[in-house]
Amino acid sequence: MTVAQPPAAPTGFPVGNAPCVVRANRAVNDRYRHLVLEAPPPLCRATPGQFFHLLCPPFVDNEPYLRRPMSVYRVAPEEQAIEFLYNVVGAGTRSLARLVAGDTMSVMGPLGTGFTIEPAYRHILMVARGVGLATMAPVVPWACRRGIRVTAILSARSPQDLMEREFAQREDIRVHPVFDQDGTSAVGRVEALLRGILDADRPDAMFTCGSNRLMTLLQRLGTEYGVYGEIALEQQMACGLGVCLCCVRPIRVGGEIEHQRVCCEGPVFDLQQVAGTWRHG
Amino acid sequence: MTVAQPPAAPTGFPVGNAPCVVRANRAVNDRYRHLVLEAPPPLCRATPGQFFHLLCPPFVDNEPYLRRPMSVYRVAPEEQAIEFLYNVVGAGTRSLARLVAGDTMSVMGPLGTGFTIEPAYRHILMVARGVGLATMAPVVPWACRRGIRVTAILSARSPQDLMEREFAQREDIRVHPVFDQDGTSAVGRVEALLRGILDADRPDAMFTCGSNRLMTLLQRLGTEYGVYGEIALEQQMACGLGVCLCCVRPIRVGGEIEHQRVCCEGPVFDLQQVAGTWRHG
Amino acid sequence: MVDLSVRVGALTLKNPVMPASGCFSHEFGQVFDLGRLGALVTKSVTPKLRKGNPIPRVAEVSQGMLNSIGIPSKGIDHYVRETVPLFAAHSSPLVASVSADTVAEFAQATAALSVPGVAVIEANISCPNLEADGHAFAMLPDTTYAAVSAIKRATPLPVWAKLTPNTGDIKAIALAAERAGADALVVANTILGMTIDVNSFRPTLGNVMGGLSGPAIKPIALRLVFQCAEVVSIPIIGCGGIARGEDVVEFMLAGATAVQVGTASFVHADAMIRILEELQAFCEARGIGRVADLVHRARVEHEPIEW
Amino acid sequence: MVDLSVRVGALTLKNPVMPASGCFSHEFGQVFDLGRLGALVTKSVTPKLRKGNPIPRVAEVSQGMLNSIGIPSKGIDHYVRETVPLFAAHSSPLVASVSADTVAEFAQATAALSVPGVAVIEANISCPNLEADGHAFAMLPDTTYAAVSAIKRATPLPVWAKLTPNTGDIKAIALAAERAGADALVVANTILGMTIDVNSFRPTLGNVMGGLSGPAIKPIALRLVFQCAEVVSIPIIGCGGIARGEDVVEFMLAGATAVQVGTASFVHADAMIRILEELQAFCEARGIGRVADLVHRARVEHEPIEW
Ligand SMILES: Cc1cc2nc3c(=O)[nH]c(=O)nc-3n(C[C@H](O)[C@H](O)[C@H](O)COP(=O)(O)OP(=O)(O)OC[C@H]3O[C@@H](n4cnc5c(N)ncnc54)[C@H](O)[C@@H]3O)c2cc1C
Ligand SMILES: Cc1cc2nc3c(=O)[nH]c(=O)nc-3n(C[C@H](O)[C@H](O)[C@H](O)COP(=O)(O)OP(=O)(O)OC[C@H]3O[C@@H](n4cnc5c(N)ncnc54)[C@H](O)[C@@H]3O)c2cc1C
Ligand SMILES: Cc1cc2nc3c(=O)[nH]c(=O)nc-3n(C[C@H](O)[C@H](O)[C@H](O)COP(=O)(O)O)c2cc1C
Ligand SMILES: Cc1cc2nc3c(=O)[nH]c(=O)nc-3n(C[C@H](O)[C@H](O)[C@H](O)COP(=O)(O)O)c2cc1C
Ligand code: FES
Ligand code: FES
Repeated sequence: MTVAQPPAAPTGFPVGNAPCVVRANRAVNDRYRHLVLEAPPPLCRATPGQFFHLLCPPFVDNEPYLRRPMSVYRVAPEEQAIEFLYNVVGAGTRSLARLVAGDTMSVMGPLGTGFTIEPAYRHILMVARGVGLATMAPVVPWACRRGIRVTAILSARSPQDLMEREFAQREDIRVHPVFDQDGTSAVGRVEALLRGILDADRPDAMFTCGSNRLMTLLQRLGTEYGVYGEIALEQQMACGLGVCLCCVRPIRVGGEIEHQRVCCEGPVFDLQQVAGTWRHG
Repeated sequence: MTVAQPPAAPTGFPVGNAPCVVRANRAVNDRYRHLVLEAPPPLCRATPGQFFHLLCPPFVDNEPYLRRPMSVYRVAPEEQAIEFLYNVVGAGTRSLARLVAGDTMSVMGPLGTGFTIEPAYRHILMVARGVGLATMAPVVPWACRRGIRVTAILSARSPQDLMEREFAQREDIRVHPVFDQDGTSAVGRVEALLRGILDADRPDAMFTCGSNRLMTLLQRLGTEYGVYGEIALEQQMACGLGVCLCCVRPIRVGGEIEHQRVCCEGPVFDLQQVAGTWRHG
Repeated sequence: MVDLSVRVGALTLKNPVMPASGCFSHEFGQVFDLGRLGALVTKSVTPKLRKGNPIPRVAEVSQGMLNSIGIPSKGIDHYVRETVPLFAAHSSPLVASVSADTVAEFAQATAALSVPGVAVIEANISCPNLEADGHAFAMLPDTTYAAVSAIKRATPLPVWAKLTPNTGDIKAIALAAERAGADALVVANTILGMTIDVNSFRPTLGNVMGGLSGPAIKPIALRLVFQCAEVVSIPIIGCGGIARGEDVVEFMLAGATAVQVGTASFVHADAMIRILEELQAFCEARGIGRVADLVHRARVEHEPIEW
Repeated sequence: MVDLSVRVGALTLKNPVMPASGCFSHEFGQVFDLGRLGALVTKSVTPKLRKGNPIPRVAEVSQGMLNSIGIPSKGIDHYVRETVPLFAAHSSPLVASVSADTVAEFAQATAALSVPGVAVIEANISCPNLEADGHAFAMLPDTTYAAVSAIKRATPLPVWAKLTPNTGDIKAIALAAERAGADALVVANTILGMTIDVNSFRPTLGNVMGGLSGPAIKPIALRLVFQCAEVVSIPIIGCGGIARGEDVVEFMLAGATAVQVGTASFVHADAMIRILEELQAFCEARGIGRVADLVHRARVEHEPIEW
């Protein structure tokens, strides 16, 4: 059973497209920001790993034309809120960073296929790098509420960049932070750490996002230890709905490589099926 | 001697191009708005009839790409202020209407050739229609301060649209308001009014802006009574500086029709030289 | 009430707004009621199986986007078996866009696509012609004529020929398509463009070049429609940069009988519905009783000087 | 310090940024120091006296503008007498853009323009050719060749041929200009477009159609430069939609040795200075010592599929 089975949308259409009011938009640290939107109920049905397609308002010269995909970091239907953690990298996210409470922006979603978290799991392992942890963070309360233990390896450039608190939220989970600064995030070191966990307390599944190197490592260890894994991928998007075929990534299906759409077959894929790495810019 | 002889610009360049901060932007009535900008000294050298080229910020979908020409309504070097009166008609002016105190916008100017007001004049006649009065308004304090009497005919749709107070500013001038609503603005009625003024108290010069019909009437009466006249014209612009040749209007020069640039030979032209009328949209 | 219906040849559409090929699929049904559209135009299919172009396939530009999707295709059989039934429940006619590498393949594919459920064949002749050095069929009158006439012979259905804006002589192409029997023209496809990432020095698209679409190209597409309408008498379906109801009015005034909306649907998934409502409101506000009355009514007082 | 100089044939420019013809005149001296520009390119002049096109001559569009100025001209003598001296005091070379209705007129005008003070003749062959039904010279290789070779024979000065993006085969045109002896190519002029006022039903330009320029056309112009650079070995001057320093980098990577800035100067009169400073900052930040090292350095790993 997948988590990603939202109740039927009240409007009759499963994907919402609505103006949302900004409640807060604050810097979390030097790199990342936290955006809280007031969203109508159909949008609050997002499940971990799903994303929204945000229309970034034109503030300056080089205004964003297309929408920007952003994983939901937190959904709180009781507060009519959806939340995002984002990194300012270009025109779209620069525009997001300029939003202030009271501003309105157009938001479409929830979109895509999220993480599969079987309620029967007892222990899951999460490996996140950089802003990838925003995508995985909603898994934490979901799992904890169902009594699933969570072990997480969080990788960042430096302790200042790590968003351990944002990741764990209010839950009691085991976190292993690793950093570029002190060399603990090197692949060899992370491998040793992972092997330790896999040997001592074999997880039922592994989830990852945010690093090609960690993906390759987890694919290898997943095969070796026979642990199922999932990964959330990114790709440039136009429609976000499965229409335009812009957002494909090569996925291995039955010995063949297929181009699958990150926006609807993904963003979450079977870790072992992902063929080849990809970097933006 | 023309008024339009600004002192040398401090920067060494006669035309300024500077970000200006919005001090106020208020509705004057249902149709017109009043914008006050804080401007650096080189911009405050504008003389009556000159204009600024405003870069309207992109607020929405259909954002303005080119600048918008706007006559200076008031210049107050002592307050470092330039002011505009404008009518919201399309994308550019809609964008202007959204500015709030504290916003910044890019302003280039002063541009163009303003009204010629000989200090030796004793009495001038001004005939303005609609937002055309914004263009002519700065003539009023200029003339009054030099002891020149001002008689003005202001034409508007209705009393609510008339900006008599905005036009007269704090000066003591004679104003004849005429309206579409009660038929007093009909060409025949205005002609009678004008003949009365021309007969009783012949002005040294006439100035007009804002109406093709009034222009034609004044051309006729100006010839008949031998009174020199000037008119401020409008035309779509790109550069505002005389470069692109977009903004031409047909002007009679020595029996020939020339295309002259509204942005630099104008916007103020000899009333009798203007050949043909023109309407936007 | 405004009568929004328009006639494209023998076919009457309930309104002039339909999607552009490659910018529509049944997934939009998650956001709005597909039955409200004038027609449903699907992504081009080719007889050969194709994977499409390398990634990245999209790049954002000023008021538009570049795409180099290519034409990934699972073949004609797959389309007939899987795609056609998806739209069976909708009252709007299904327009099957077809593309191929050779004239003969175009004809075969068209015949295979002419099944119940398909109302119109849209021939995407803006794709590379393998028999002519990879230049698109619609770059030259000869190859346009050859492709369209073969397609016409292969089907009893109406055939719409989709032209490319990359040609230097759109009028000659439009005339060739008309002579070859096209029932309507779709004007036009994307314009070839590119961008380069100044950090990596690499083209931003995996395929180096791609097609420019969106509001940036609207004035060019409108001009092409206007030029085609000067020379042909078959209906024209305008396409390129349409994002608002007033854009539809502009294209209709220039000579289009209907329009296709592409990229705008990526910005607002329900753009076509908004556009339709704006078009209706425009007509209502001006007392225009039939939207068809707008077609080719631009007031042009003199011959333009072209250069 | 970054070495900003570039060589366009025999001519060394102090930097690669210059204005586009029709988008520059001495009036910009009211806003910035003209001597900072790589070269000074004036509005096209024609041997015949011309009034230019009917008003309105400009219309705003998404991220760009349409113009139908035409080429108002007071003739070659007037240019030599009045315009050339305006720029005598500036160290930047003067590029005189010339246009004409026939090959013979082009040659005569070019000869008359080849006076001291003029450093380069830019042949605007994107204008209508009265001997070829009004199609622009640069629409076809033959007429391009005829015009450019006649112009070359008429002057000892370097000749830059300015191409039109409206052609369907830019590579053939570029090769024809090169064969005819052009010292450089300017790629490219405006793209034909139009808009219609939905209130009046009239075209917004007095001339109905006009040239599209500004950021909207940048991806198309960049693609044209890239395609020309694939086939010619003479320098290319990129033009179309350049508004920022990074745009210059993009054009240089695609194969341009220098660039021209048009419409951006109407939005910010000092745009060329800003662009120049941004270009310099870009190189400094990346340790690029010579801007010329950017030319044609796009990393293209495979042949693009064109269509
Ligand atoms: C499913 C999904 C979920 C995501 N979740 C998050 C998140 O929670 N937090 C976060 O900070 N970022 C997230 N991203 C990445 C985010 O979409 C990009 O950082 C953002 O689009 C960059 O836009 P820009 O205009 O600021 O950058 P620019 O580099 O200027 O963007 C240029 C173009 O490239 C695209 N692009 C650039 N980087 C990416 C990328 N990494 N993935 C996809 N498209 C990209 C942009 O959408 C735009 O079209 C996610 C991406 C995907 C696909
Ligand atoms: C020298 C000069 C002084 C002016 N002074 C004033 C003033 O003090 N107050 C005021 O309200 N208006 C004034 N105008 C008119 C003002 O420039 C236009 O109303 C404004 O440009 C409209 O822009 P928009 O985007 O709102 O309208 P739109 O109609 O959407 O504009 C579309 C295009 O047409 C141009 N345009 C539209 N109307 C005019 C016009 N009347 N004149 C020139 N270009 C036009 C716009 O600049 C734009 O490029 C002046 C015009 C000129 C030439
Ligand atoms: C992502 C994408 C895919 C496209 N695929 C096709 C296609 O398969 N066949 C076709 O004829 N046109 C295709 N087009 C072109 C569009 O149908 C349309 O002609 C073009 O995008 C211009 O319209 P627009 O500006 O409204 O998008 C595609 C366009 C885009 C943006
Ligand atoms: C108002 C205007 C006038 C122009 N006049 C000429 C001209 O006389 N000769 C010419 O070769 N190009 C002319 N052009 C084209 C420009 O030189 C340039 O090729 C084009 O605008 C694209 O560059 P841009 O996008 O930077 O403006 C003109 C362009 C504009 C906008
Ligand atoms: S973004 Fe359009 S198919 Fe995925
Ligand atoms: S607006 Fe450019 S010359 Fe007047």
